[in-house]
Amino acid sequence: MQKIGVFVCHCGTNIAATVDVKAVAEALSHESGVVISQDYQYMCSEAGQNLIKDAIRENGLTGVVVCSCSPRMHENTFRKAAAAAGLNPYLVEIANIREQCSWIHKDIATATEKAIILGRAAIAKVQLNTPLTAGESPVAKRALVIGGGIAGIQTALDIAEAGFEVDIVEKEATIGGKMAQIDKTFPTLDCAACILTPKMVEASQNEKITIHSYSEVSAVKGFIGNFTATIKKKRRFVDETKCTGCGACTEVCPMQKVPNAFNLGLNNRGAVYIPFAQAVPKVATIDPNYCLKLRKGDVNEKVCGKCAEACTAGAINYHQQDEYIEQKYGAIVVATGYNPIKLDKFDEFAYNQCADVVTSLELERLMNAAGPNGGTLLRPSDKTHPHKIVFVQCVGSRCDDSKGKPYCSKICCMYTAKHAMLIREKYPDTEVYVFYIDVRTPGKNFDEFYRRAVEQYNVHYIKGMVGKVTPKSDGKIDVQASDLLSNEQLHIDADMVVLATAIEPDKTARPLATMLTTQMDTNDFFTEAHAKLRPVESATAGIFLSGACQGPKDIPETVAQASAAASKAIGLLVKDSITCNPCVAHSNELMCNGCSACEKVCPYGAITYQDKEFRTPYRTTVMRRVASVNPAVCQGCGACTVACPSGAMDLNGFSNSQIMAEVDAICK
Amino acid sequence: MSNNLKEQVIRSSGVNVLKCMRCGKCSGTCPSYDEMEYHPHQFVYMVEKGDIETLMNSDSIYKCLTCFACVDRCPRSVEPAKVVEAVRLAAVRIQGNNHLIPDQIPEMLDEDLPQQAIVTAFRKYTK
Amino acid sequence: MQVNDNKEFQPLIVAFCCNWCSYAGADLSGTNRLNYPTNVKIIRVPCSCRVNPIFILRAFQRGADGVILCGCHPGDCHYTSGNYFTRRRMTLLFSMLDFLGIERDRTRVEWVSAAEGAKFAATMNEFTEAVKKLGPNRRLEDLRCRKQ
Amino acid sequence: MNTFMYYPGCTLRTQAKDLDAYARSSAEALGISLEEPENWQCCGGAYTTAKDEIATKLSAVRTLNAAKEADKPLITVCSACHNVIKQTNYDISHDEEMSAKVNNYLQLDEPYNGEATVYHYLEMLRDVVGFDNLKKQVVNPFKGKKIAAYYGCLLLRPSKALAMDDPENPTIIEDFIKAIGGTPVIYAQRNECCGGYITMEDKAQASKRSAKVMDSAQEQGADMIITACPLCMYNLKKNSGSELPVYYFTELLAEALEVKEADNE
Repeated sequence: MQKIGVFVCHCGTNIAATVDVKAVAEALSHESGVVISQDYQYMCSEAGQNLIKDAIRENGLTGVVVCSCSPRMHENTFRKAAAAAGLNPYLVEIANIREQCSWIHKDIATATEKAIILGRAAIAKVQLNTPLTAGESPVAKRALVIGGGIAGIQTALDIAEAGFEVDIVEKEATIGGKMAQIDKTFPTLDCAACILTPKMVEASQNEKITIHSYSEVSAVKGFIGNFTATIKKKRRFVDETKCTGCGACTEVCPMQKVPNAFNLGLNNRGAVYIPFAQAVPKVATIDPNYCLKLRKGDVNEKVCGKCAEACTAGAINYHQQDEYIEQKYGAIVVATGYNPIKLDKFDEFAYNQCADVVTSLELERLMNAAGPNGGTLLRPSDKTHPHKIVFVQCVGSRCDDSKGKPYCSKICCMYTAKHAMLIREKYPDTEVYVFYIDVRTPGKNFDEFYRRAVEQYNVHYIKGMVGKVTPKSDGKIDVQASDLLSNEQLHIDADMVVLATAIEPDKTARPLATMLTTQMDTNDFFTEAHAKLRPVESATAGIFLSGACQGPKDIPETVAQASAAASKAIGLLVKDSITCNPCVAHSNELMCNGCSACEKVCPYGAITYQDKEFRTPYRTTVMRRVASVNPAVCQGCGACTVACPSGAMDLNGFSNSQIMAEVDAICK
Repeated sequence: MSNNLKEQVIRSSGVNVLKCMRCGKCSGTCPSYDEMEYHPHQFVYMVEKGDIETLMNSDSIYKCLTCFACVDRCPRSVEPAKVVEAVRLAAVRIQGNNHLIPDQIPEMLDEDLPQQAIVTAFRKYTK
Repeated sequence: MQVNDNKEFQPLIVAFCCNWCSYAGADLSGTNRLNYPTNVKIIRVPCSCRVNPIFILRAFQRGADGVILCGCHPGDCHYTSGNYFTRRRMTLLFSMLDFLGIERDRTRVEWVSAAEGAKFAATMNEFTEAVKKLGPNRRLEDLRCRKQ
Repeated sequence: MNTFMYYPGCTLRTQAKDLDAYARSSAEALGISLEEPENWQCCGGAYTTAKDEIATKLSAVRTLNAAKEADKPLITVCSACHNVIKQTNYDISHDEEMSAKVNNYLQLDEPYNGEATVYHYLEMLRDVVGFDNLKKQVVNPFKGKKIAAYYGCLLLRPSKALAMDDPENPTIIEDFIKAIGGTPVIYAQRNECCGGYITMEDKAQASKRSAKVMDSAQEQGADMIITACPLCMYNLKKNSGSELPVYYFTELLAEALEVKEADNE
């Protein structure tokens, strides 16, 4: 005989305001098998959990139903409470009467009625629950970090510090990411390279860290603790182990007309290049799209070959092929970062028409001592010193979906204040205007920083938006904008215009999310497991999120999140084994006819067949081919259960009879 | 009264004025800005406040060129020109409130004036 | 059938939601307080491919007026390929229901991601309205199962 | 031979006869046959965006329906007609309520819901004839001529409905100029309004606007400016105070194809 306890949570007023919780508890107390039905203000609180534990012990409950918030929220809490009181944790079911009832309905009568039905469904299901025991699976003691910007570097350093092996996979020729391109950082104005490059060196020298630069993750299989990733090391036509980074090859390369990607195309580099002086690894790479020899198609032809002649280390290898490495990992950290959006939809700002209209990241390079102008701010068009600069905020941010990104890119207000300040500091004869919609500066010392730009550096902040940018024949740029506070339309004769361009996740993030079976939001930012309580974990176990791949972030936030992701990964890697999900498929051998339908749909290869001896009713034995599921590999999707023509496959925790019982309870 | 007018303007324009984030880009791009007493962003805001009559009595409604620069450039697709048009219609639909009458035409004519200008002006200024 | 004071027909709708995308999407529409009718009752399944066509027939047999099945967007399945199975299976089931003369609008498959709370609510509102228009499911309901 | 429905519009029958005549003679030379719908009416000159304005949309729908019934794409030359007809077509296929009301008025044999395809003459040159192909047929190229394309507002916006070219960085007229052998001049005001019908209300404003356009083109060294709109032509010529010559694009086309004199006696 079943003895079921029902516990209805008020969740303060979150549930109790729209659902009559007393009535729910009362109604459910009459369901068959229910021996106790109670309500309480906060079931998830210690007192609430004790209520459940006591009820289990006192009434010898065989099943527990908690009517509360989503099981995604507190299913584990209540399972643990049940286990503590000696009840198998898988004999607990949750009826979601908050997210899927009280929060979406307004009428108390109908909401209460629905809550009762959801409770009934959970009771019907729990009656068929069976005690389950979770198995264990080993954890590979190695982490994979995808992306080698400041987020990936910090995560890798922290994991290595804890004593675990880490591999960084970076798609560019060097690690460092966007921070390496930035000139100064807010709100302290210290030099980005000065604080980043020591970390890059530290990462390269740490014996626990392996850096795969110019590489991509091409496949990921497996599950938490037991991932297998394939890393494609793209051919760079240079033997990394031989190259000393002397740069002799870059000097002799006759093809010097390649847009320098590191400087965002603001100047040119050779076909063989080292992205920047402090690159890690400091190894040359040949761009096959520009290299005179490789472009030909046949490397044996006698063309150029100057770099190979110049290389005393013999590192140049025109015959190099892509290399694939397979490695096992216990945890994966995603740190794929961001990019400024393309400005093709914003030609009213003349970005594509006028060289002196630049993005903020381009301005970083223009002002950087290692940039195209050696740190002197000059107009890209005629290399003259600009005397009037206009900044436009929110370009592509806070837009309708058809125009741009719906979110605030978060970092632009601060870096624009930084740019304005740096320019006024270095070139006091330059006037700086900033057009803003709102100035958003939440953060420690952030608003003070922006106020300094206004009060100390006399930057002209104008509330309004630029409507049209017109390059003129005299080299000036007419900026037509509205000044909302003085209610007038302005025309500013500027020398340069800087667009605070919205940022978006890197393009590689979407296919990576598919590969890792993690979720993304509609803007292609990775979704965290819980917006508040689990900000650095993805909903897929064993995959962690670091930096701007999860949402726009500045450097301090990125570093904080990178370390948080590392600590979560370390928490996993220190375990020798992890508890598996016991809600896996199993085959009833007496019913199985060995048809292989289940094996064909299993995405994990968890199903194998064996020949087994069975006794027949005629006192003879027969050999039959039957399916068996490897519980450590099965992830519990249930595809096989539906494919099975004889109904032999079933899924623990979501069995055919359990789901059918829920259907019946709802439809009654 | 003004509530009815607001409803009418919103329905007739098909614009959701609440989408506006008050950036002022419409007014920043408007070629008729200097001729207008109330500017595109003010149209949107004043319609939201329900202050329609002020707009109806202003000459600004006859200054909009319907060039759709504000419509295309608005970051939030608010479409201010459609609001201006709805307010203008509310004004000229009032009996005897036509902004242009046929008797005025002969003195405006010159030998090159295209018919298109006359047709368009009638469509914009009269009912 | 639900008790209702005004006599408007209130359909009973069963929604199967996969744990990773659609159930989370449903939670999100709750977190954002986006309303949809109480007619919709959600059953959580690990993946949309766990839904056996029999479950849907069972719901109709027991008096459901509409059944909707929600999963991750194609390509985004937590289990890599489960929703592709769903799509094929449901195509088959729906053509069978079609053959039986069951209105096409009583059943539906929708892809709702964990980020699409608004889409979930909008889908449920729209689906409930569509089923309301069709009226009660009489053809598949087994009257012997009806609780008096 | 490609046959299209051709809608001239009111002004092409009166003040802008040139625009029409050159369009016809050039089309013939390019192997395009233009067929005028019977009893067409003036489009109204300006599209009324208001949802509760149904009557003002009817004449455009009649024209569109004629194209639908003839099962031929509809071609317009005048920018204003083009704007009105394309916006009408867009709205009627996207706004059910409007479509219901319009059809209720018109009581056509079969309701019209945006089935017709509308091309601007320039789109026809780009998408049907092809600029490469046009280039081959040019007899009399505009070698060395610096020509400024003037789009104005009506050809490009609202871009959602017009969908002719990138509204901020259009290339269609520039490509046309290249095809007839000229050198296109890019200038900032090419997609800003000339003042349009405001010439009836406020001459000073029209002057200001059109002068701005002309100055911008002249600043970039244009020898001439071309347009597709009679009202732009009027404003730029009469109100701008500039001496820069303004032509219809069809005139240059006819000249390039050497069919100018034949049809324009």
